[in-house]
Order: sequence, then structure tokens, then C-alpha cells
Amino acid sequence: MSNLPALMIAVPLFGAFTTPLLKKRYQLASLWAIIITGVSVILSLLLAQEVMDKGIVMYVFGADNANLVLPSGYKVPIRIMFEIDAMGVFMAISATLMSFIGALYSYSHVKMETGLEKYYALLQLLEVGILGMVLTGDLFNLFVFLEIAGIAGSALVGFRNYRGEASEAGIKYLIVSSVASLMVLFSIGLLYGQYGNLNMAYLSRQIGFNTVDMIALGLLFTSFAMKCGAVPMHYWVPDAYTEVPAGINPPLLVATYASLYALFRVSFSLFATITWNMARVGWAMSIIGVLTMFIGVTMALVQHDVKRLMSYHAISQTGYMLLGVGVGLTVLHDPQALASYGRDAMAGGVFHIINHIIYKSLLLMTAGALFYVTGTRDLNKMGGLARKMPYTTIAFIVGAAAISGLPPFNGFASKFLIYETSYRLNPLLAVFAMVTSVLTLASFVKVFASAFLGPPLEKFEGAKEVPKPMIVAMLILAALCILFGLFPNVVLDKLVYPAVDALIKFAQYQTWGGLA
Amino acid sequence: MRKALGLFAFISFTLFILAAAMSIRPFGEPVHREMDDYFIFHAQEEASANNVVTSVVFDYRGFDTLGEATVLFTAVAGVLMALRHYKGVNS
Amino acid sequence: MNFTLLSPSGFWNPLLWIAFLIIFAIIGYIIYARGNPGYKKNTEQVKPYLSGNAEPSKEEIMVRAGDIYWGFLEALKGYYDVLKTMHTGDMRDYILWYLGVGAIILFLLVGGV
Amino acid sequence: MTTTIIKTTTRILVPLILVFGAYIILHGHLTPGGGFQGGAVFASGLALLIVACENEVVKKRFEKVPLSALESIGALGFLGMAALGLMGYTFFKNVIANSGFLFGGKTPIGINPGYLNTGGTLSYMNIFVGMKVLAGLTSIILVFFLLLGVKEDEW
Amino acid sequence: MNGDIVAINFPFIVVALLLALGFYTIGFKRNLIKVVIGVEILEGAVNMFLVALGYSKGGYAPIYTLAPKESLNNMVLPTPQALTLTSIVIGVAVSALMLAFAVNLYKHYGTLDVTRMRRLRG
Repeated sequence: MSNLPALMIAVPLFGAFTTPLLKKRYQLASLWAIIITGVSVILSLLLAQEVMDKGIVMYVFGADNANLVLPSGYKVPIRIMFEIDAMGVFMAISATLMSFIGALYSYSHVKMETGLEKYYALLQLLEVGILGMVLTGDLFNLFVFLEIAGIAGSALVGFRNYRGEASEAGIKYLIVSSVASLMVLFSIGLLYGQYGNLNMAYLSRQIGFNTVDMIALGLLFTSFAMKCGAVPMHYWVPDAYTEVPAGINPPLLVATYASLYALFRVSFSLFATITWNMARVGWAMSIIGVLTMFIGVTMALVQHDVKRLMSYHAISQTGYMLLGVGVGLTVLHDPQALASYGRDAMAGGVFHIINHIIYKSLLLMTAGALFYVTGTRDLNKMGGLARKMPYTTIAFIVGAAAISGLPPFNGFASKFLIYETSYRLNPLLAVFAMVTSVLTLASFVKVFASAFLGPPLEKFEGAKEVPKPMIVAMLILAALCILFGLFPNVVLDKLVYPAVDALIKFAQYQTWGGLA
Repeated sequence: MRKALGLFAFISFTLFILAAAMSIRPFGEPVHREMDDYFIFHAQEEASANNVVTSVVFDYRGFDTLGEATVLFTAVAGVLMALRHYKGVNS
Repeated sequence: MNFTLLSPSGFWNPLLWIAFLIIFAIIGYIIYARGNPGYKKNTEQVKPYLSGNAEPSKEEIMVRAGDIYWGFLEALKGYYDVLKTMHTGDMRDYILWYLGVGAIILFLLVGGV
Repeated sequence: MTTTIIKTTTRILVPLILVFGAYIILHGHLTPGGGFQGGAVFASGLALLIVACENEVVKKRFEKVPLSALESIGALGFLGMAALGLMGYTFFKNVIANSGFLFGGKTPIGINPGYLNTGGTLSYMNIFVGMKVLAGLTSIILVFFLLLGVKEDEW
Repeated sequence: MNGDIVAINFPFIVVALLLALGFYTIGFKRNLIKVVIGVEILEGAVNMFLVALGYSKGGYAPIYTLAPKESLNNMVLPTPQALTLTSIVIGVAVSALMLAFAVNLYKHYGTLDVTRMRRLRG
């Protein structure tokens, strides 16, 4: 099965191209989307198995065989290639899983709307964009798939076109993402002009200390930081996450973290020679992470729109990842500190990505369920829904406990690692992380008390539990939360530490896994 | 206030862009052209096309073109979805 | 396989956690069981006012989301005013923030420090 | 803007534009241009047909044309041509080049007058992409045009 | 490099100025359509940058059909042209979607002034 990486892209693309043919047969379109995303989940698991067995998997598009990185007797790579290491496959698993959950949830959640064949086509296109971003080894290809993810995501944000706010959030997200990707393309042009190639591994061997490379690094860093919602460029995140249909929240979240992955890839693999010698980059990432955490969570406390509150929490949790990986990046140059705490810090940050994707998708889905039942997102108008919607309540409790880092849920393990290791670098960072966690718990107590507890209100007499597919989608994620929380070290050993080592050992990435 | 800060940020960003444009290699003298020379000299027997640009677009970097077609497809779907007739919920 | 997650200064073991959970659940149940057995549902015992005052409707005695943490938010009013005014929903400001942060990062990288 | 002058000019120009677009698509592997450019030219011809008429005429003229189906078929054809390489080679391998199949002729090395029967999968991809692009751009223009319902003869 | 960098790198300087113009248009104009035009200016600037990277002195178009003799060893780089083609189509797609959103916003808000499209804030 040597063509697995190509199928990872081709299968969802096939689904996306065929879905618009099912005009007005919305049921069929949603079933088709569920099937395609489920198949891609299986494919990504197979790919993960292959990567765990053989290390870095290369796939050269259009060559005679998939491992022919360099044409015979030639020094430079000329074709587009996928370079899949453990980090990429880690993100790919999250992407396919969350797209499947989103399709399953959307089956009931947007049943009543129109234009659903386009909706499901765009859902699969969003998945294609994320997969291409996380699997590719070619800079321009990264740009193309970044644009696919951005356009599909913003089109889905504007899906409820009978609301003015949806179109507003959509155009904000579109302008932000297109400007960011244009700056990415500009810096790609700078690198191409310098070294005449577009392959990341090849470029990372050529890059040295000169002004143009520094400026390219700065532009790429800032653009991907804006795309992953780092303070003070986070303003598009609450707007977009609030207006998007709740079924799209999981893939959109993964799209945000695909940009985070690109940020890590650029900092660790592409510009390794610069970041290796300049601890400033790591410090910048850590400080941005602390700001992101703190401002995000404090803004979340005052919100009374439930999805907006959770979007601010998404921002603040992104800060944890930036902090963890930033600590690792800061100590990248001395192996002793790296072995003693840097590697664990990066493990915490990377493990927090999948944890946060799982429980934040769960929480946003419960918010969507509340919207589905009550027709409003304003917490001041809700109350006493716990007895009406028991499953949603359970899912919400699990998610809230997980996001505030209570054992035995999955948020605990990664935050545990991040606290200790960031304490070793600088105690102040750990203090900020702890305060953020406390405030997170506080704001979710607020949501729980005002939406689920309290006396049953008269206007919600007829409120019933949400339909089966939504419940199934939420309960799958809740079960994953508990499993990851009870046995974190299994996930850490199987998925997370290989990903971290793939980031740290950039020499292996530069030689295409030893092929050249 | 907003305008002053915005102008400051804008001007300082522009200066860095100008610095990049000045310190890049001179115009019209590409230093490393190994990849492009490979395209120019091998396109005719490998892709059997006279137009080297087309052979790059559809053969050597064909995967980018697939992504490009996907972008157009995405945009068309998005436009048709954003401008669909909305009575809101059809019920 | 062992389920113990070791970190630089601590560990996490689910089985140990479950044991503690069971112990404390038993303790909690004992405390709960020693409650007053004379309490009965749907008698006048459950009324909020034993004196028989009229009970206000649920809508107005319920605690709204805006009321929770009122004191905390009141104490940090200045901070929140700054942050809320920073998030002008104006889409041009998003790009201006990008330019500002980009200038800072480029200065960090190129300008030395 | 729907005047007699414009309608007459359209009637004369549109066939030429469509033929030119088809020429660019078919000769994409020999001369400057290709699927995207030819598709854009073709779509500009159809756009001329759209903007030169009233709303009702355009509706009646384009309700039969399966634009989105055409676009999906073009995209699927492109994907299928790319997937041909999966037989023994990799994705996007140009299997038809120098294989004697249609468009599979050999190209003489060096400067030559250009032979249409070359290019391998490139020519097929040009055709499919051209179909896709003309359908996509035309449907975008159509949607934007039908939004601002043009009535009779506006000056 | 020798003294007159501005004269040698003039196309790149122009690209930088165009980028500045686009950012100014996005950042300081009030009309939504003008903001969209600013994004388009950025697109044009980046495309110009890519094409300018591909030029080599006195080069010919990399097409063998009935090409002049002296073009054989002096062709411009084909890759930047391919990249520019891709990014042009992407720009078309982005602008189409942005204009569709602008139409919706005009329907709902009755204005194109971005300072009044601020329901989502705080």
C-alpha cells in the first residue's frame, strides 16, 4: 500500500467533487459525507501504523516510484513531495477524526437548512485543506492548501446567510486568512529567490544567517501566529467560532491548529539553523503563549454568549500549546536542559493540541445542542435544562472538567507536564498557567450554573433531548476524553513522543529520512 | 489614536519589506537555477510538451494545480452557498 | 503495560486514583446517609418560607449568568474596559494589529537586541 | 446595458471568442496558455452572452445548462487523469506520454513546429480543467448577474 | 553589491511599494469594496514579485514551438510562471467569495461602511 499518502488526499477530494451532484437530496449528501470521512479516518490510522513502523514516509508525486526523491544524478529535488513524519500523522489523525465527528453531528444539526450539498462538499474540502497542510513537504504546496482551508472555512462560517453576523464573521475570517497567506507566499518568494527551490527539507539545509532569511522567518512566524489565533491577533477567532454551525466547529478548530502545526514546522524544521542559535524565537513564542492564555481566559469570563465564551477559551488553550513548545524551542540548543525538561514541555504542548481539539469540540457541540433546543445562545435567557437534556449535561460536565484540568480527564495530563516544565524554565510562566486554569474552571462553573442548573423555566417546558446522531457524536468525544485522561502515557508513548522527536531531530527531516 | 498607532505599525512594517526587497539578489540574475534548468532540458522527453510552463503546471507540479482547481471549486461552492435564496429555515 | 505517567517531579496512576475515588465515595455516602430521615418530598417542608409567604416565580429568583462573579468583574473594571475597547469589531484593525506584531517580531529578528 | 448595438456586437463576437478559447485549451501544451486561460476566455464569451441580455432571457437560456454538474465532471476528470498514474507508478505520473495512445506521440527534442498529438495527460488535463474553469466562472457571473435583475434597456 | 541597488532591484522595490499601498488601502479606507480592492492589490504585488524572480537577463519564453535559435540556452525560469498562474486563480477565487459576502452584508446592514459592520465585538 505505497500509495496511501496520495489516497489521503484523493479520497476526501473525490467525495467533495461528487457531493454537489446530489442536488436537493440532503439526506443522501450527509450520508455520503459521513462515509467518506469515515473512510479517511481508517486511511489515516493505516498511515499512522506505517509511519510508526518505518519512520518518515516519503511520497513523490509524478515520479516513477514514491521514494525517488532526487532524479538520477541530480542534486536538487524537483517534484512536489509529501514528507510525513510522526507530527504530521498526529495532526492528520486529529483532522480526519474531527471531520467525521462534525459530519455525524451535522446530520441532525443542520437538517432544517437549505443548500446542504454545498455544505457537505465544503466540509470535505476543509478536511482536504488540513490534510494537505499537515502532510506536505513543499512550501508552495503548503500555501495552496492553506488557501483551500481558509476559503472553505470562511465559506462555512458564512453558511447561515440569513444572519448578518454570519456574513460579517465570514468576511473577517476571509480577509485575515487571505492576507496571512499572501504574506506567506511573499516569504516563499523570498526563499525561492534566494535558493531556487521550494522543498522544505532542501531549503532548511541552505538557509543561513542573512537578512532576507530573517525577514522570511519573521513574516512566516507572524502570519501563522495570526492564523492560529495568538494574542493580539486573535480577534477573528471569537467572531468566526461563534457564527459557524456547531457541526463545523471541530474541523475549523483543527484548521486553526494546522496553522499552529505550520508554525512549529517552520520554527523547528525549516529555519532550524536560525532557531538553533537564537533562543529569542523560543522566548517570543513563550511570551506570546502566556499573553494568549491570560487575555483569552480573562475575556472569556465576561461573555454571556455561550459559544463566544468557549471561543475565548479556545484562544487561551492555544496559549498553553505555544507555551509548552516555546519552552522546548528556547532550550533547543543545549541538549542537557532539553533532555531534562524541554522534551517534556514539548510533549505537553503537543499532547495538549489533541486534548484541546477533543474537549473543545465537545464543549462547542454541547453549546450547539443548547442552541438547537432553546434557539438562543444567550446564557441570561437559559436555565434549568439539566433535567431536560441529560446526555448533553453529562457531555458538558466531562468537557468542562477536562478543559479545567481536573483528573482523570485528558486536560489534566498535558497541563501537568506544562506546569512543571515551564516552572523549570521560569517560575512566572508556571504561575500564569495555573491562574489561567483556575479562571477556566470558574468560567465553566458559570456556564454550568446558568444554563443547566437552576429551577426549570416555563418557556422550556417542551424542551427535549437532541436527536441521536448529535448525542452519539458528543458521547464518542466524551469517552475519548476519559480514555485519554485515564491512560495518558499510552497516548504519549504511541503518538506524542514520536511527534516531539520528529520535531527535535530535524537532521532526519532534512535528509528525507535518510533517502538522500 | 487608532490612526496614529496604525500608521506607526504600517510604516515600520513597510520599512522591513523594503529592506527585504533591497537585500535580495539582484534582479535578472538568478543564482540557483538547477531546478528550472532541469525543467527546461527534460520537459520535452519526459512530459513530451513543447510548452515548458504547461509541463511544469500539469506534470512536475501537477499536485499544486489540483489544489488550485480545488480552490476554484471551493470558491464556486462558497459563492453559490452564500448567495442562495434564503427564507432561512425551510419549514 | 504500566499506566504510570512519570514527569520530572511527580506521577499519575489511574488505578491509584480510582482506589481513592472509591474510598472517598464511601465516606461521602456515609455522611449522606446520616442526614435527617424525617425529610419528606411534596409536603410543606419543601416550601422556601415556612411562614407561608407567597413564593416568587422561578423566572425572577433565578441567578442569571450576568450576576455571577459580579464582584470580581467590578473589581477589575478598568482592565476589562481596556480589553473590550481593544476588540473593536472593525476588520481593518485586525490587519493593523498584524502589521504591528509583524514589525515587532521582525525587529527582534533582524534588528538584533 | 442591453442595447441593440451591444446585442449585435455580441452576436458577431461570441462565436469567435468561444472558438479562440477552445483553441487555447487544445493547444495548451504547444503555445502559451492552457486550461485555465482558455477556460477563462471561454467563460468571458459566455459572460458576454449573459450581460448583453435581460434577466428573463438569461434565466431561460441558462436554466437547461447543467453548470455545476459540468464543473464536478471536469474536476473528477482531472482527478481521474491524475489517478491513472496509480497503476504501477505514483499519483500524477504522466503515463500517456510517449505511449502511442491518443495525445501520446513523441515530441522531437529541440525547436519544432509543434505537433498536436503530444503531451500525454497534459492535454487531457487541459481539456478537463478548461471545462471546469468555464463552468465555474460562468456560474459565478450568472449568480452575480441574476442578483441585480436587469430590466429592459437600461442606459 | 555595488552602489545603486535601487536601480538594479527596481522591480522588487516597486513590489514592496505596492504591498505598502495594499496594506494602506486595507487599513485606512472605510468602504468595504475598497478593502477588497486592497487585498487584490496585495495579490497583484505578490504575483509581480514571483514573475520578477523568474526573469533572467535577455531571456526568452520557455516554449520550444517555433522558438528563435538563440533562445535555446537562454530561457527564463518556468517555475515562477507556474506559481504565478496558480496564485492568480487563487486570487480570483478569494475575490469572488469576498464580493459575495459583501453583497450579503449590504443586504443585511444596508451599508458598506466597515465601521458600521461591528455587531461582533467585545
